Amino acid sequence: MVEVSRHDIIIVGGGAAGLRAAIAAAEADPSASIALVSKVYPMRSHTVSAEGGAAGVAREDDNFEMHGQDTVKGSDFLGDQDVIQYFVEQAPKELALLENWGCPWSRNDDGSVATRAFGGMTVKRTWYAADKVGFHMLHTLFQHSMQFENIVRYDEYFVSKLLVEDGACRGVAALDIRTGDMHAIVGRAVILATGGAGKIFPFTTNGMIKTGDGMALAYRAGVPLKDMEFVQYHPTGLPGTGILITEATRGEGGHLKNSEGERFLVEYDYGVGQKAELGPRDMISRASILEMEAGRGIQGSYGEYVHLDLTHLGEEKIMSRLPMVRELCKIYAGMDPVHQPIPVRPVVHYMMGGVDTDIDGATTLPGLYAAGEVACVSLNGANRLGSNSLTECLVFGARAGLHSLEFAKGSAAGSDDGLRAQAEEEAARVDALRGRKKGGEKIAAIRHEMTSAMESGCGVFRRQESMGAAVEALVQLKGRVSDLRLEDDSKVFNTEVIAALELHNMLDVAEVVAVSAHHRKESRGAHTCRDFERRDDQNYLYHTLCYHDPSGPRLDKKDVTLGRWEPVERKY
Amino acid sequence: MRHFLLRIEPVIWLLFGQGLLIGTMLLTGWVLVVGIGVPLGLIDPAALSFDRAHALGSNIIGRLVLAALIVLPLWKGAHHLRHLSIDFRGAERDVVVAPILYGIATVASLLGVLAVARL
Amino acid sequence: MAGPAHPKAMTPSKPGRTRTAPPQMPASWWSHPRIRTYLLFDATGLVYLLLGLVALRVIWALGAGPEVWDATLASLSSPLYVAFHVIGLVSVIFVGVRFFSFFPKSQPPRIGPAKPPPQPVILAGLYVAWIGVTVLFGLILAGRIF
Amino acid sequence: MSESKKTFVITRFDPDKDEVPKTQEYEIPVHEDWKVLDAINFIKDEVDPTISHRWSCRMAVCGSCGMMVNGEPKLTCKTRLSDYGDRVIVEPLANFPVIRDLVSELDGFMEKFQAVKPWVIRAKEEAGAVSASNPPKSSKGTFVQSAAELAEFKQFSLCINCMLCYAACPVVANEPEFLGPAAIALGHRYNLDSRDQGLDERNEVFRGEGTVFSCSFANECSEVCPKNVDPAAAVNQAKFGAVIDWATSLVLPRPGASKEGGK
Ligand SMILES: Cc1cc2nc3c(=O)[nH]c(=O)nc-3n(C[C@H](O)[C@H](O)[C@H](O)COP(=O)(O)OP(=O)(O)OC[C@H]3O[C@@H](n4cnc5c(N)ncnc54)[C@H](O)[C@@H]3O)c2cc1C
Ligand code: SF4
Ligand code: F3S
Ligand code: FES
Repeated sequence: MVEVSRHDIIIVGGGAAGLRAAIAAAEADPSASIALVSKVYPMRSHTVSAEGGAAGVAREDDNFEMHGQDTVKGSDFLGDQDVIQYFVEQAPKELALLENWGCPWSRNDDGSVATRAFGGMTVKRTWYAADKVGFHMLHTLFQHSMQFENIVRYDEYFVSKLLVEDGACRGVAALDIRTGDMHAIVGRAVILATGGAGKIFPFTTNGMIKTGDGMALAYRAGVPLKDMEFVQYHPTGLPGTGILITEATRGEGGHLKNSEGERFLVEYDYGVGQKAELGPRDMISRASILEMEAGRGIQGSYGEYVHLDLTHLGEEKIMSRLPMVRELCKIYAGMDPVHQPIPVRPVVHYMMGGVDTDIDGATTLPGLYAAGEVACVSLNGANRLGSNSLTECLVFGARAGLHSLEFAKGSAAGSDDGLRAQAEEEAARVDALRGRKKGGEKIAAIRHEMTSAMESGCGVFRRQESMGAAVEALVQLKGRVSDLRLEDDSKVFNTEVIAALELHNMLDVAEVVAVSAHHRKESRGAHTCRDFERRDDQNYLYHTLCYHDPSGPRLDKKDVTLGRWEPVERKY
Repeated sequence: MRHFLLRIEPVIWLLFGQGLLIGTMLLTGWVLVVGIGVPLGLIDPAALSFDRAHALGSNIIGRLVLAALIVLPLWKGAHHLRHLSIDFRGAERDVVVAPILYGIATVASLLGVLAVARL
Repeated sequence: MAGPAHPKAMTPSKPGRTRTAPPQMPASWWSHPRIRTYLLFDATGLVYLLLGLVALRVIWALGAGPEVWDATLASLSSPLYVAFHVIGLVSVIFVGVRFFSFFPKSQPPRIGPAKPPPQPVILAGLYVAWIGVTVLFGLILAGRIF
Repeated sequence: MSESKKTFVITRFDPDKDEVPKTQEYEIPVHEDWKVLDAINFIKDEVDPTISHRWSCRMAVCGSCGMMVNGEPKLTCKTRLSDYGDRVIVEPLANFPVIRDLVSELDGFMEKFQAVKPWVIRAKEEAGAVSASNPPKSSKGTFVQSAAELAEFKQFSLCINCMLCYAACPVVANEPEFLGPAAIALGHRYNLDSRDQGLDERNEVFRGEGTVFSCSFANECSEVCPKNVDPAAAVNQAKFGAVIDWATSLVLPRPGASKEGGK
């Protein structure tokens, strides 16, 4: 029988957002019991891989107005301006709080926290800890969280279903990866902080765990996913592996060059103007691809690429500001950026879209909250500015933590029996999957077909036709996935079952991405459609909502909250 | 016993560390001359005649040096042997091994101090 | 050859949720040159213990009068003793070289307000001290000074 | 890309079916630029999906893919396959109980990690102390810390908890109480942080059960550490600190000060 454990708040995800939410709630009410559920040990969460920095106003020559303006413009005016206003005001406090908790931010000569330049930001406002920012933030948060006795961790539990009763989210069904048993972890509120879904693409900076689980969980529970067509390509990933070379390389003065050795962002007009390498990611990614199309790419064993040249920065600066970049290049590209330009190409990096939430992190399902990359609070709009998302995890993680606590105080706990029954149903679904030898489809094969469909359909440049083809391919794959063949019938640490569950989740998310993209007949931010090359505020200045429906994804609209920044043409 | 061992650990570690540091420095010259040079006839044994040796050893500096020479290596030795024992699945027998080794070192250290004192 | 480690090595205090296979020690335990060097380093403990005891015997003899002293010194010429001291010398040099190479990094970057010198300086200092003490102590013992 | 073949000898253990771990061999084609992890993933995807192992970031930062490769603890996503011959032996990390196949039990480490109090400890009396519910008012609410003060602990904060050092340390193998290299390094990291005031509390842990003095300076931890944390340095510096703490506690007995975390 399924075991039931009780808490007040259940947080799914131990990345920056989940941990920040847990700490917020645990500290605000020491009598509240907080469950922190994660499919990997929290310090393995993919926040760990973020390199470049976290944005927050810190310098005298900077202010909230400017950070807000940059973010709105970066979002191609699809960001909600009330959210952005709140975000920029909270950002420095949150980053300073992390400093108080021991985060080893890099320092200026006077001992204050140093900031660096980042793409799309007009002022140096990105806080950094060399180029291991996500790593240090995650470990600081995790280590800080260890002192709270009311945070109860469920390490290596895979949440596979939200438990909903009387129209409210009252817990999760989580597969204990260690034992293979299903658990019902129940309470009064649930926060999703499960991160992004880069793994629906073949070539991504994201780790193996970023499979969009939280998006799929909410989606299947009837909560809409918002703005899913906006997938950020980062201009500088290593060919082959997709390992990220941080934007901080350009913030510190690195140059992008084509096969002729030209700084193409300067030599040709790609809309980034004076900003050149410090332009926003969507524009630079497009520029790189256009360079390759113009025959100025460089051919390598993993396809075409361009060069990111740091050689003029010198060894000392590279070692003090970008040590990890050098290490990564040496190990994964077999070259040394001190002496040679780095081969790079655009790579899938970040999901602007996610679970639709309001500014408190609340979703349309009472009791269900979301924060971090899994959520779409509409800070990032159609294109996220680099270094805004780590701060987003803190600002909205904290807010979701506190608001879910408020909600939990005023809400009844679900019934053990009813929720257990739901979890038992879920257990049956997973049991049927484990060692399902009667099927004919291989997980790896379907995953492969899904990612290639996404790449050809929803890449940097999209076409109505290619997106349509992707939608069809995904519908077909979703049919085939019910006939999976699984070889591993052991209960203990069965990663094959996890892979199958993740594949289901990814297919759902991928379909939403393709469907949402297909419907948006304009080019905005990261969504570039060759058939409609201009932004169309007349018809498309709204958020896309996508609902789960037995007959397939159902689309809807949501207004963008405008305010002091009127939409104008986006030129740098 | 285990608790007691934990409590005295800082003292032991200090003696052990000095055994490594000072013990090694003193032993090198000592072994070269007293252990090898003189016995092999490479150095004139007159250097270690009773009178000279006693004169050297009985002044205050001499006494201190000789005491260090005897005591510190004992603790370096006892502590390292204890580690060696632990490295061979010795965590359980440690409550027996450690007291024996440290016991030897303690007795020999006391004798060493006595030996120096009666010079 | 990998062998079993302590059955409780790295075992959580709460009983595991599933049965586990007991921990194994690394296969390199015996075969790896670094491990052998380390074990040898620990094993010099025996040599140091004996060197300390021999020193005790010699100094004890010095306090017991000229006859005992001369007899004790004479006994040191036996091949067994000489062989032991040769091993002793090798051990002492081995211990010095290995330990001194580790010593600098084991110094905290700061004790209160005081900062130790940079690591290469500490290492150089150790060698100067080692050679200095050896030469000085050796020359005194050998009757070249005092 | 030239291809060649290599044989992988992989430890298999399923607690429900096997009494003891056994090995299984796979001969697969490999690319010359593969890491060891790529080969294991290939086997999992294409040859035998029943193998269980942990990995995620494949860029040497999440710390989940540590395994024994030919007897030495390695971060498999960072270890070049071309450094090995035709037979590559892959085992779960040494010195840890094995949950299944290549997956080892980490909860023991998590307990030790928590025991060293790896968070900034501030004196409780401090007026208006910053907390999650009382955050700094602006970016100015930060401590002043010089680059030199940062440099004192920075290296020890780079630990990714990959557990290679535990798999290499002979004392970890034989002394179950020993806190071990990474946990001590992380505790020491906070002791060295100019913002922290928890020295006394941590030294009590260091000197007590799980004593840092158990370390016999094998230095294997630092030899295998993929992030150059040099935990051996941390452990031995921590011994030094613990001795000083012990000595001062003799001279100046602390009237319960350590319990309040103040100095
Ligand atoms: C290579 C890289 C570099 C980046 N650099 C920057 C940067 O410089 N600046 C910046 O601002 N942003 C950067 N980002 C983006 C930023 O790091 C992420 O958006 C952010 O870390 C997301 O954090 P999160 O807490 O939402 O999710 P994650 O850190 O991804 O954590 C997700 C958590 O959810 C858990 N989880 C997921 N699914 C389940 C499930 N089914 N059951 C249980 N638990 C589950 C996971 O175990 C994990 O603990 C970068 C991203 C990448 C990939
Ligand atoms: S100290 Fe090094 S080897 Fe040990 S866990 Fe940390 S990173 Fe890994
Ligand atoms: S290997 Fe172990 S013995 Fe000490 S120096 Fe490192 S902790
Ligand atoms: S997979 Fe993350 S460290 Fe190897």
